[in-house]
Amino acid sequence: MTVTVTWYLVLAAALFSMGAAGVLIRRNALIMFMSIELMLNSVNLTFVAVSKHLGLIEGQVAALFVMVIAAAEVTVGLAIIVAIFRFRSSANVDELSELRG
Amino acid sequence: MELSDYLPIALMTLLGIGFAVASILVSKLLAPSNPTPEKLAPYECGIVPLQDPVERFPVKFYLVAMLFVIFDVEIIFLFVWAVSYKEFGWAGLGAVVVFMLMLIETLAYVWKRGALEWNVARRQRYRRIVAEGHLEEAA
Amino acid sequence: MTDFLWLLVALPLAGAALNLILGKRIGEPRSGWFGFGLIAISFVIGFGASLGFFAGTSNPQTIYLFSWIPAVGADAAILWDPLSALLTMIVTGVGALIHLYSIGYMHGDDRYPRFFAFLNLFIASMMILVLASNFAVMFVGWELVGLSSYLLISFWFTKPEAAAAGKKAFVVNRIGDWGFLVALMLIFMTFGTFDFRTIFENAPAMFGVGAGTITAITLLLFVGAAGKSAQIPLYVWLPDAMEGPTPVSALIHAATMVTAGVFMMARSAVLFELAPVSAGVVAVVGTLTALLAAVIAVAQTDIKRVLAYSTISQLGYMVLGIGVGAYAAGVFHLTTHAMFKALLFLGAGSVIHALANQQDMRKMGALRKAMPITFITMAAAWLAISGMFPFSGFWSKDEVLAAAFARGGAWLILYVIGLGVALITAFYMTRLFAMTFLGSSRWDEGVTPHESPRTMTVPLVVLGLGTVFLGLFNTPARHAFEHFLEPAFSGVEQVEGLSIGLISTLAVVAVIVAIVGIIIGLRRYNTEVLPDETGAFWRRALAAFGVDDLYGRFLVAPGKAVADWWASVVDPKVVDGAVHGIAKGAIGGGERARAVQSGQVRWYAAVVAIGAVALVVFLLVLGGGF
Amino acid sequence: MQGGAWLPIAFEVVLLVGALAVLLVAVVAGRDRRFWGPAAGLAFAGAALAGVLQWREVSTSGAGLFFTAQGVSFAKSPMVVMDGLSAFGAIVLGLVGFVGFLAAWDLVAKVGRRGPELVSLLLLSLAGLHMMMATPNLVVIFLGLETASISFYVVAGFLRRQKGSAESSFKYFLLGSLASALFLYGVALTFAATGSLTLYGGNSIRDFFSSTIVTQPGILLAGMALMLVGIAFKVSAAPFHQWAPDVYQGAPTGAVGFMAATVKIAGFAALARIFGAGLVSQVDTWTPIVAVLAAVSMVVGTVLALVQSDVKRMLAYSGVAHAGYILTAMTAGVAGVPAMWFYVSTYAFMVVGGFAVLSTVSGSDSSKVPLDDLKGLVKRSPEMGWLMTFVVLGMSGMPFFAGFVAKVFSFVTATAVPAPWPANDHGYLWLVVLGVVMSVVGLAFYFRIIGTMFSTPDDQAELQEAGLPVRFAVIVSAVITVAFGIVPWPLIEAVRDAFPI
Repeated sequence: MTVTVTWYLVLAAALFSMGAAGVLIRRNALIMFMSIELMLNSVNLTFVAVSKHLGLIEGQVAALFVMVIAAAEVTVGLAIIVAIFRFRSSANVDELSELRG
Repeated sequence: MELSDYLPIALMTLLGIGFAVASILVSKLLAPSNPTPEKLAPYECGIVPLQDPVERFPVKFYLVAMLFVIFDVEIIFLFVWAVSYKEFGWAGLGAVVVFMLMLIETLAYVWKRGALEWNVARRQRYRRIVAEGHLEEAA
Repeated sequence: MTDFLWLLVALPLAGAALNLILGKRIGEPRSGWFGFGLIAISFVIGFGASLGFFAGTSNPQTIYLFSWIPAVGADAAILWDPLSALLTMIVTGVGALIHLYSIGYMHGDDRYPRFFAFLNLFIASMMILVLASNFAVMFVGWELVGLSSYLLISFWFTKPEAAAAGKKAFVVNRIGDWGFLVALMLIFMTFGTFDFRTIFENAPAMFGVGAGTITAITLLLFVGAAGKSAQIPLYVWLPDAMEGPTPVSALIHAATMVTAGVFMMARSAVLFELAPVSAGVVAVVGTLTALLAAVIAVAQTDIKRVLAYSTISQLGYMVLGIGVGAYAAGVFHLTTHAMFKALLFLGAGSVIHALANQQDMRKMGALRKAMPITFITMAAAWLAISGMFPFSGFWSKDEVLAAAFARGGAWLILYVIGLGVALITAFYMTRLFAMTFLGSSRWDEGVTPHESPRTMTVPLVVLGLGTVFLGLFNTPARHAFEHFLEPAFSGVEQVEGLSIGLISTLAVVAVIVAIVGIIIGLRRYNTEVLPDETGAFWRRALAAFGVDDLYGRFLVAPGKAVADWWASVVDPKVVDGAVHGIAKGAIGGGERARAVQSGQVRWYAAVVAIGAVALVVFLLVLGGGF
Repeated sequence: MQGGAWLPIAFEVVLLVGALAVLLVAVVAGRDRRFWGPAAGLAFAGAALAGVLQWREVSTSGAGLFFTAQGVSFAKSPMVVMDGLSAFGAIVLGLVGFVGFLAAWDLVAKVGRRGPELVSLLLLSLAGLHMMMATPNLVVIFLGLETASISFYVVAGFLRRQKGSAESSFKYFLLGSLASALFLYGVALTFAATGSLTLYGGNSIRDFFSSTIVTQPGILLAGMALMLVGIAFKVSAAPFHQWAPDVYQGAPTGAVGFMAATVKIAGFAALARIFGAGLVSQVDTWTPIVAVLAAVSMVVGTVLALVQSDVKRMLAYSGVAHAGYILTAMTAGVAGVPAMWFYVSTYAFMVVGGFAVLSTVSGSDSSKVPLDDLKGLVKRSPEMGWLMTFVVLGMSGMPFFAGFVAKVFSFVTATAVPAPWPANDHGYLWLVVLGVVMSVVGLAFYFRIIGTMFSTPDDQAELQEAGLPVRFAVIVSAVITVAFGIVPWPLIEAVRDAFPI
């Protein structure tokens, strides 16, 4: 049985939901951030799979752009996370609820 | 299902894993090991740590890592351009130059703002001493 | 001549406005003369315009002024026909005389200009009511008349009784107005317009005799009329209205306003013709009112209250006339009554004025020599109202009774009651006349009665002449009055068919009844010592058979209770409760929702995720994805 | 690329050059903001000018699609479109950006050495935002979205010493990137379903809809939904609004006005572009969702705003409510674009004005503005007090203010087009009724603000004299709020042809 594009899409969807679950479940800011990166990469997978399937090039280019964006997000995200946790030792996100109501 | 085109990848992974496992095995087999409690205890006067130390690494490392990531991603786009620069022609070259210029310009700004100085504190202390030194000599 | 008719409304209104605004500066006598002048001019205009009708040359016309509510067919237009001309002349004529009279009577009152402003306002509103060419404008006049009567009754608002009487008059009138309003709605529903001409033209075509809607309309109109013309059960306000100054009682509660109800029914004669049932009700109520009022009047001690009940009783006659179908006779009695009742009131006023505001007849007596002019004019009015032969009262009352007799059958009972009332009327009027002018003087010490000043006696004399000679207009032989009114009641065939012989016998019977009444009265009251009136009947009649406190207990008290309950319980709890409830609800919702905003990033992420899933599912379902 | 071809991307180019110039000048001439400040101002003004030029070009020669990479057989999908929507958006963004930059000037001064970074971030974010609305390619929209968002994450966290600012930037970052990931996944699914990334041009999504009958639309619908989630998050429509109050409160007050206003402009423009123009044939499926989002936003925004004690959070929630009102206009599909533009452009100025006043009242680097700071503002500084009153009245939708005209315009549009889902022929009447009720309920907290301003001040700290640029910004926004309230016709005419292709 050949590997059709839907397999890839299903895999990407699985990865995406795993990433989303990661964001919701894990407490540590870094882990949450990593799961978001996971979600972005799963989207990359979708792009590439569909592009390969349809024989178009847009998907590949899109994947490239998404990678750049992910990189930018990494730099900024880590900077912010470092800035946050200069105030307290642990990287636990739940302590971070001073602004509410 | 033609597996042939996946052969090289399979070989590569095998080689990698084999290398790592081999080195650990060899060191475990050949090295003498008679562990005694004192040996496992922390070095002479150290106290027993409650939990593994939180590696606190100075921010500097983080800064350099970030810059590396940015310029690494920049290279990706250069690969794209490098592959088909003939077809892009001068327009393509213009675009890439502008792209490079922007990044270089931000590098300049970051450099000017002192992100690349390594051990800033020590050098300032050194400069201050020298300045006072002069003062003493001058005095 | 008819294009100045709009002045009939404009002049009194202008007078009212000016007196109100510039009253203080115009000062006492001048504002009175100013008010009188305007009404006199209006009378001249009205009289001039109706000359055509006397000669029978001009026919009724509608003068269009401006369109008020076109959708409802209610435009401000004057319907000038003999009926409205007659009423105009009565209102402005008697009104002018009463203005003249009040100049003297209200002397020294510190709200002098205000009094004349209200009087002018009343004349203006009466004019609107009379000249209206459709029910809507008539209703405007109707309400304004109610308002001005309220203002004038409680003119001396510093007196608590006057204020209470004003309120009572207004409320009872409002009840009547309710009936009138519902009738208007019914009319609009059935005819689609308020305009008299269209209604009266196609009413007979649309409905057969005795049709349900017409009966309903006419009954409700009668409720309105009963409120305004003080018939059972809405007559209780008129005796209390005597709290107002006497000229007010004369003008409003004798001559004009109370007759508005009769005028309205006469105006919609076509409708009453189509509804014999309601005509019967009207006649019966009229007669009963006449009887009840006459009996009460017999035992009253206050001169003005006697006259008030006498008015109610005479109004009963007019209503009987309308009910019987003799509209012309009813209106004729209205005219003569306006004359002699105004005279009686003004006479009583000058008597009260002379005896330093003494209204109790037991403190009067032997004023014949002291006030000769008042004596003579009051005598004329007394004989007229009792129905003595040459005077106007006799002709008009006899007309009505004759019409009742002519209808035969069950109407005869009404004729007999009518005759009985005539007897009682003659008796109590003689009682009044004797106690005031004849017998011994029972004045308080230091009171020396003297004739009133000329401004008051001149109107008395004029009215006296009218009382005497007006009757001759419409003797059974010449029927001039009916011909005069003929065009107004063209759609309605008059009650006829009585031979001269029968009419003269009825006339003789009426005169005999009057004489008997007068003799009993004179014999009983023309004595040195007043007969005792402490019997059970006298006490109860004096208290108007307790009808007033009956209303008080069963209607007013529960009404107040409901109002208090509403104000103390429902209003704060329900209305305010609802408003505060909404506010608290919104803020409560806010407080609870605030908890959702926990500040926890992971919770926000969860909400975003849940939202995303919900949106996807919603879109899939909607787009038919599955 | 020929000379004339620069116009479509002139807006972005000017801003980019401006940003780089600011950094260069800062590097060369040192910290003094007298040098690079005017350069930034010039860049903003230049951008607005570019917008005007584009508008003139579009209104004369009609909208056009442009391929940036000429002469390459690269997929023929156009990257930039210049039409009514993008030109009008450019003007509004340029002006709001300029006024927002002036309002943020005190903050730039306070931040000292890092001033040039803040200014270049603002410039770059504006460029990103316009890119979002000026391109038919979904990935480029994502690119613009990300450029702006990332720069705003940093701006939100600019006050390093204040915990609130750091927390708000973290929250904004985490949730923002989550929402962007969702949006991107939506783009990917749409790509999978339709086989193309561009809305118009060669084998675009619109051609796809016109050509094929979508038999199994599962993926496409999911894609559309996720894209809607991404945009709803950006314009802070409920239930994706939860980031807004915390971020607005934590972020430095001077910059919040700029952030809030510009993001909403670009967000709604992108919504109009993608859904209004691109997926026009699916209008019966996505308008009900927009209606639901609108309803929830109105209710949540108004009710929560009632119970706030911090003015910034109040304005944040009112932003959520206003997002609801604007979405009501969008329920009419592409026909709702003029009403949306009128509402968004006037509301943007109000937001900038409002936050500018707050920054003068409690310092442009403050992260919390309790209601008492405003106590007796009218007495303490009549100018600021009265201008704030006009702005808040505008927001509350009082007649004779722009807010009222905007609300009426959008409510009328919402009912003009027959609604598919709750199937009634005069549009989303239930939504409009809810909207009216909520605006009335909303009056309570607007007048609470005005009330405190007019009450007698107890011992509030003496107001430091606001800088000229900030005062100018507040005056401009107040004038616009009142002017377009009394004489709305010129804007209504202009907005009429601010349509996407």
